[in-house]
Amino acid sequence: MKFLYRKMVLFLLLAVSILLITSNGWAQSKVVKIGFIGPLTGPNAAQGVGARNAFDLAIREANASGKYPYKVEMVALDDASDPATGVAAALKLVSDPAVVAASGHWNSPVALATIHIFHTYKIPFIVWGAIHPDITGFYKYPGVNRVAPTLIQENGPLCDWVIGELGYKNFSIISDTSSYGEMNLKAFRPMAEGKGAKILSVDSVTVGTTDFRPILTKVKGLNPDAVYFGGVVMKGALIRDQMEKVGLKKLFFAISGIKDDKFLEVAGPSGEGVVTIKPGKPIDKLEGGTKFLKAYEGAGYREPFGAYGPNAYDSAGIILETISKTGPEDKGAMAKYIRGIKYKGLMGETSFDATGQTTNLMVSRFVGQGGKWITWEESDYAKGARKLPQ
Amino acid sequence: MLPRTIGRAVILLAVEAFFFILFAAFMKTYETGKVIAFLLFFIGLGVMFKEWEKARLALTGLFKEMKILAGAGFVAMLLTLPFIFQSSPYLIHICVMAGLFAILALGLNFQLGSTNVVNFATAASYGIGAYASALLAVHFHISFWLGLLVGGSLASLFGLLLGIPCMKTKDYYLSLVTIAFGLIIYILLNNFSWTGGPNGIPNIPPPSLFGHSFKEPLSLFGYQLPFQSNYYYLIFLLVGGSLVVAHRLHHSRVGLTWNAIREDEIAARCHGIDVTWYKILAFCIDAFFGGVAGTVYSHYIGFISPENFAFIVSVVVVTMVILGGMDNVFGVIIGAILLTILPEKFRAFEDFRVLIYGLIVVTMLMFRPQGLFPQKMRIYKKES
Amino acid sequence: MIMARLLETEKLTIHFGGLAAVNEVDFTIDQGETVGLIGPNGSGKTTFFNLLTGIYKPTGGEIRYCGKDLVGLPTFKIAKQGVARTFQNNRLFLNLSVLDNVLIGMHPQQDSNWFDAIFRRSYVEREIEQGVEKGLELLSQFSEGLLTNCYQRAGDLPQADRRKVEICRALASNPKLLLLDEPSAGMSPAETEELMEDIRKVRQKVGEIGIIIIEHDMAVIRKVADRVIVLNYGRKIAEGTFHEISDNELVLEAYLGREEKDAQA
Amino acid sequence: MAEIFQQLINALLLGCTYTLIAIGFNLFFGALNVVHFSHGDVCILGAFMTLILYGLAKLLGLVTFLPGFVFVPLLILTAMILTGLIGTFFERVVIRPFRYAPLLMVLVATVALGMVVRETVRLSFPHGSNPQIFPRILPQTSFQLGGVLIRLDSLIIFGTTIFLISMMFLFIKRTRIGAAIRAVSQDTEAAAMMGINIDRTVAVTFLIGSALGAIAGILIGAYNNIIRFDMGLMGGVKGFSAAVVGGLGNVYGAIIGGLILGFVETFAAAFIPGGTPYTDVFAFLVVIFFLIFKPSGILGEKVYEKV
Repeated sequence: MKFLYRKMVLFLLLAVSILLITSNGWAQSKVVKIGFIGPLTGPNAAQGVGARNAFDLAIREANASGKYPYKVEMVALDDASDPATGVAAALKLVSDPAVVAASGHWNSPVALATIHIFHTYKIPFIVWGAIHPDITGFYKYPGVNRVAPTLIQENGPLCDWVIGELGYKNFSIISDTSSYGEMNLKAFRPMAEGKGAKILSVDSVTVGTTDFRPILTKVKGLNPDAVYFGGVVMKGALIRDQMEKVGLKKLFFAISGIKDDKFLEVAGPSGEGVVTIKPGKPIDKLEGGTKFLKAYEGAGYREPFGAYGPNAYDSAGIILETISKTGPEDKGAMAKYIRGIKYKGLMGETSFDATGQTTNLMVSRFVGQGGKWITWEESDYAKGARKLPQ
Repeated sequence: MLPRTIGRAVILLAVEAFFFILFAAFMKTYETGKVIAFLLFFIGLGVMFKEWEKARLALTGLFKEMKILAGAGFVAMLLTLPFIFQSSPYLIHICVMAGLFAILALGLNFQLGSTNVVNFATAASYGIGAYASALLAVHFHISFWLGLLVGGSLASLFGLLLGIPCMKTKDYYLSLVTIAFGLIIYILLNNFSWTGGPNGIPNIPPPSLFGHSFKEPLSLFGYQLPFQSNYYYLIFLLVGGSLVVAHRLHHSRVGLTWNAIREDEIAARCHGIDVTWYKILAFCIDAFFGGVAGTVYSHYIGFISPENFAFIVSVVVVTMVILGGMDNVFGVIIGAILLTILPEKFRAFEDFRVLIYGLIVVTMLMFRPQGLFPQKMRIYKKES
Repeated sequence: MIMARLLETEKLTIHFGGLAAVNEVDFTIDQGETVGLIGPNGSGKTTFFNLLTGIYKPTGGEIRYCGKDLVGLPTFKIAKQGVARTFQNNRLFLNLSVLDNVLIGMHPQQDSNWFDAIFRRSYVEREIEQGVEKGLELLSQFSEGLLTNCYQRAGDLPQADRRKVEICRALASNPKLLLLDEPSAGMSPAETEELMEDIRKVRQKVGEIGIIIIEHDMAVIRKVADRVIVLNYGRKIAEGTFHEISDNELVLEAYLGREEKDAQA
Repeated sequence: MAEIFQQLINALLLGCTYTLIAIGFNLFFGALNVVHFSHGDVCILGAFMTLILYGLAKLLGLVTFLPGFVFVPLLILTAMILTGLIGTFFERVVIRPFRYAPLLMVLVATVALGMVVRETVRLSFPHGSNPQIFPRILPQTSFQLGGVLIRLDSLIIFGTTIFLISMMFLFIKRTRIGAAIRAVSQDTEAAAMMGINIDRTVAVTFLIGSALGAIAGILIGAYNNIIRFDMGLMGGVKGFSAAVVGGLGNVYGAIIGGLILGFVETFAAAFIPGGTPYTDVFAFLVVIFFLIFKPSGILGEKVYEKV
């Protein structure tokens, strides 16, 4: 009896699965797919998910506008900040004949691993977040463009500001051993020294370190004017906080990697007077910025769009404009169109140089004040009501 | 007699073809629901195979009788895979990755399965092979084929280095050493400037053979196959080679000796076995396999960075060995293939991947420590 | 007939912390001789074996085997020189087959390495073939049952068979000196009887082999041992033939204590 | 000179956390001859438990209702007990089934368990991959002492560690159950024959070890202001390393081992030029050195294999 029962269950199982396998899925209408890759899981998920939402928003708006004779769909894939996973994701995109273009990556190592695939399969690709100079500057692939400025493009204005205008001269550098930190160190050091600054010490900290007191205590002994940090939000906030704790009351500055509300949240009161820059204008000062904010809110995403949301939004916009002009079939024409585009988007006018790098280099200056990032020009510090640490 | 044999051969090939088509169809399935249906179907088949004794005996008898034909048919079908997946380089990529991990898992099996040495430094040897051959290729234009040997040998050398503390340590201590070693290699790769630090090494040239670059699509019998097919056939050969090596080692004095160490180290020593040397040997061979896999990976992707060789890779390979069946060469390969394909099929659940690996290991160890395919006793044929 | 001296210890001592588990023991065994090693529990018999096989390093004294010094040599090298042993609570390779267990015993005489295993297949196959042949022959000497079940998992065997396999495994290396640690433990009288028969068979077959046997069963000792050595608290307290020993007062004293304990249990 | 003192304080505090984790490893090893590779993750779980409890308390208004010196100890104590229970649960479910199995099994199983714990934490917190902000539960004031900056929270951390470790020693030395723990760690079989309930003793050991580990996690959180789901991996490896350096199974050894590791790391970062990225490498090299030349650790006894 038991045996019969088991056999029946088995038979049922087989029958159901055969039925499911052979069933033809859902009816499909003509769709054009645009790929998105980013760190949707893992340590950088906040950046990736925010960017994906913004990307999705652009596509939703395009579908709602009714300008396209087909449905545009986003295929969002995860690279988990891992090159191997990223490569698989990229291959998955190029294997899908409906995917006509893609945008991706926050992590430079992942982008460096995948752009070859998009190049080989001639899928137009726009990098929305990764900032390694080589992605465009070295490979110069005709189909690969980037809407984010490289590190070098960010460090220049920062040096001008902190050394030239604010007059700090003696620096200690702390960077993390991520690709981002490493590249920052390489870009900042010669730039600062070229402007007459002195580098007193350079320390790299491994990813995952949380206790920086030994390094900061050492730095304190060297008595620099300011600490330059090459890295991103969390570690920056921890270092800033622990600077206070070891009594190192000096200026702390970094490029856009730390320009996130989370930084001020973690750093707490020590976030006061931290100086940074960010490409583009602040969102609420942009043309269409308020519209974007409202639309984003209206779309009901759970997560904030983060620092790179506008980049992703504009990448989607560029791709959408391209397929409306060239059609989704001819990839070569698409790539050519993107390279020559003058796109008026959220971040201002974006166009690309011969290597595919954005020429939109406007940066804004920010300072931490009262738990918020305030543009330098509007801050109490510029007005003289508060003083940066000397 | 002859017609009967032909009939049986046809049945055998038909059975193989059925499973092969099933596999190909499974690979081409993307919707999560269908993937699950497929899996249910496979499980159902497995259970049926176990319950329905008559069919099982008939089938196993058939395969035993025509071993060579079965093997040849299997190989021939695998060789046609790139043609079936011609339009989808992604699927071929998955197969290549499955092959790479199969090599890693086969290597680790010498330690984890045969010798009972828990090595959490697979990622280190994988990375050393990858970095060694990549650096040689980028800076000195050493060809991939030489790099394959150098990468493997250098990884082996590091295996030896890792084996030295193992002379003094065992069990927990040894595992601690391997974990520490893996982390050290990761940190060093991340910090040395000549390894490119966290930026890794870009532009690793693809291998070429008789003037045919592996970056170019492969033309076979008038078909244009995506460039991944080059690597598919390469990895097919390498996995085949590794399998032969693993099988031969298992069925030799060396494999038997490793098993003796696994079962009882003291008794092994009392029977004249130089435990330290055999453990180091296992380390070296494992590292060689890892180095070879690393070399292929670096030239295949063209870019490597330390992230590829983090601790989690080691744990994943351990999971493969445990799931497949410790000390069972074929089981280990199946474990590797399963754990490479399934995460790709369930990309929607990517976030849960590591958690699921962990759960697989814990539950397997608790309820089926011998793995999906337990090792069988060695049977020696005796002419009598 | 004068047989050559096989093994000799002089003032062999080991301390665990403050305790001398084996204390200045002088011991000799000649080729072809069977020596019984007896003494109450904890008197250092197994520790003595562990010293001979190099598992423990002695804190003092000497071990000479065929004229060579064994102290400080690693266990596997000692084993390679022809010292084989069995264990008190038998240490078979439980997840391997009976035949594999015996094959591992032949490890010291075989010489194929990893290179041969991969590239010189015919050599390895011949080696295995010879090993299997010899192993089966050994097993058949002990019992037909083991021969037919030679592919059975060793862990599935009953206790008595495990002992036999362990002795087979030890003999597979063609030892010159065989150390048997309580071979009859856990056996019924009938099985013990059978075992003694087996040991005698081994003696007849390989004449010049020396055997040291630890036993609690005096019947076994009386039947197989040419000479008996008694240990108590790590010291040798008596030596002689079984009859000499059984009259020795020190020995009786040592054993009476034990008998009292037995009575309580 | 002041800098060296400042670095000494840094090293001491780092050493404290390692010690607290290492004590767990030693207790478990003593009781079961087992290395609980996921212990580091259990420790960090303690910190996350505090985070959750703090959130709950905030919801209930307890944070403002109770004065800080009552609320914070209460919070930590609850988190300790809960983490201790979780540790005991892990012992019951994952470690006990392998008591008579080969070492390899429990080793791999606990490594995998660590992975499960980490991932569960990551998945159950919003943005779990990112570091979570740990509430500032300790006073943030500081004072100068001869050029050395001393913070009140560091003092509290140091004091708590010393207090807890001495309490644990008292417990093991003076109580009945402590005697049972010592007996079991000496010889499990003999202890069982003397009528000691092995299962219960082991459970208590895991309770104590995990609770102390929770303190380590909380201290890490309070010290750094953040906690991250994967801190347990490194924390566990370092804690185990500290236990090995001090002598596995010897509870006093944990203190020495923890301090050695803390000092090596701090001073490598502070005084070796360009050494900052390599602090972990130095720490591991010390461990490997000990494993090769003194495998039993500083206070461990040489173990004779039972044959």
